[in-house]
Amino acid sequence: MGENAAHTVQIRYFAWLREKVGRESEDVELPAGVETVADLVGWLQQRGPQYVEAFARPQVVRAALDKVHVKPTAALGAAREIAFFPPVTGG
Amino acid sequence: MGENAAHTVQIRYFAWLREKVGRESEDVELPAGVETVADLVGWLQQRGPQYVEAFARPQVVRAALDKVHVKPTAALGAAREIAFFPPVTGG
Amino acid sequence: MSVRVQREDFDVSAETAKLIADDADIGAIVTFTGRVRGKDDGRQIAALTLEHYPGMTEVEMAAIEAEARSRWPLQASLVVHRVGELKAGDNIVLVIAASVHRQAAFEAAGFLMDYLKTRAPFWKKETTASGDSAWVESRDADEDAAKRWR
Amino acid sequence: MSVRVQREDFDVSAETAKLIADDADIGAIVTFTGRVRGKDDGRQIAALTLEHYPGMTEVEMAAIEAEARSRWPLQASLVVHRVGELKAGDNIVLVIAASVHRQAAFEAAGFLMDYLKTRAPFWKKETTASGDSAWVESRDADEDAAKRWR
Repeated sequence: MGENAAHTVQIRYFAWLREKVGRESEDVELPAGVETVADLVGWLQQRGPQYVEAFARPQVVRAALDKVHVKPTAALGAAREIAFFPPVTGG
Repeated sequence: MGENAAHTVQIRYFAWLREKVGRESEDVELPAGVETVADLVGWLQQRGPQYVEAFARPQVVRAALDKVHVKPTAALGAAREIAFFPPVTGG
Repeated sequence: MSVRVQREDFDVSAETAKLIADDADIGAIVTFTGRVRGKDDGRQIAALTLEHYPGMTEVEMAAIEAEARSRWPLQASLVVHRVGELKAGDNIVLVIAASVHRQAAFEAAGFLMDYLKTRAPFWKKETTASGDSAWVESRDADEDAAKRWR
Repeated sequence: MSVRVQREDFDVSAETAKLIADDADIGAIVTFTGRVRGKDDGRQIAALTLEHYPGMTEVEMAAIEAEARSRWPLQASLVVHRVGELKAGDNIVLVIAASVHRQAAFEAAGFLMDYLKTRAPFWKKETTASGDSAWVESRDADEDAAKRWR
């Protein structure tokens, strides 16, 4: 996928990422060239200051693809739901 | 004490030591020469076959002086209560 | 053998009784209860809001529990995590591990908590007595605790 | 901060509630419950008789608890041990350790059980379904478990 077919994904934000971005979720059409989680973060940061601020400290942003923890280098592949959140603090 | 003054002590038995000796406790006057827990065991074994059997496997007999765990080499000193029992199995 | 996310409180004895029922092989039951503390780093905490990622939370909790059951011979296990608005002294999380002997029950309960703390998508926001609120930061100690099981 | 020897059963939730009361510093509570198993090495167990050494038992239990409190920062702790005639599925022993964070509570509860198993003067006699009875032998595993704290 990815390389030759743009596809629409739902992006979800939790905790202070949700507060900084100002929304719980949004549907976006991934442009060509956005292959990995890190690519997506870079692309989002071009969309406005709230994204720049939300992702300003990448070391405290975690991601999940279709509800599975992944690293920033993970390929988005055919994922339909991409979530960004801080390190978890439950328990 | 011990070396020059015989004194009366209460000996208590628990679990299968109680069953083998056939009593829960007894008062005995310690004869001269019985200085340690091990001495006392040796002396008790001269008092009858039930004691011989109760103390036949010294590695599974534990002792306490005045309700404190001690080793067989412990001096009886001025202890008033000497207890013999198997390794503990509570909890 | 189950995981739950809920707003309601839980009762340790009632959850234990339901879980072990009449399993006569169980000789050891370890429970862990996490509560909202009234103080954190000297701040007076009035309330705690627990947010989570519905769907992912349950999947992660079930995976953590399955991992525990593959590592230790457990007769029964349970993880309950509350979400929503909590106040100081309220229960947050319950873990139960039951086994034949105590070592497996202790280790599995510790493992469940360590993994829950570092993998399950829950986030806490504290509100102090003076009305300030802030997201709780993750503790390095929790990451270190989780690493010992690798 | 107390130890008890009793014939009656105990309730984990009720004991916990009494113990922690409204101590707002407590963030972590670990409980251990030991029960009479219905089987031991393949034998069907009908009943268990718990004998102890009155006077010494309480002194040893208090010493074990004091040792735990000197090693870990505990807000509260409790050890309850039953004696007398018990049957399969009955509770035998309860340990509770409460602290600010979970590591101290887990470690202290494990320590309390390990020391209780090897130092407190209790003895178990099993009666099988066929009516035979025998004193339970001590387990090397318990001695080994206790040694790790030295």
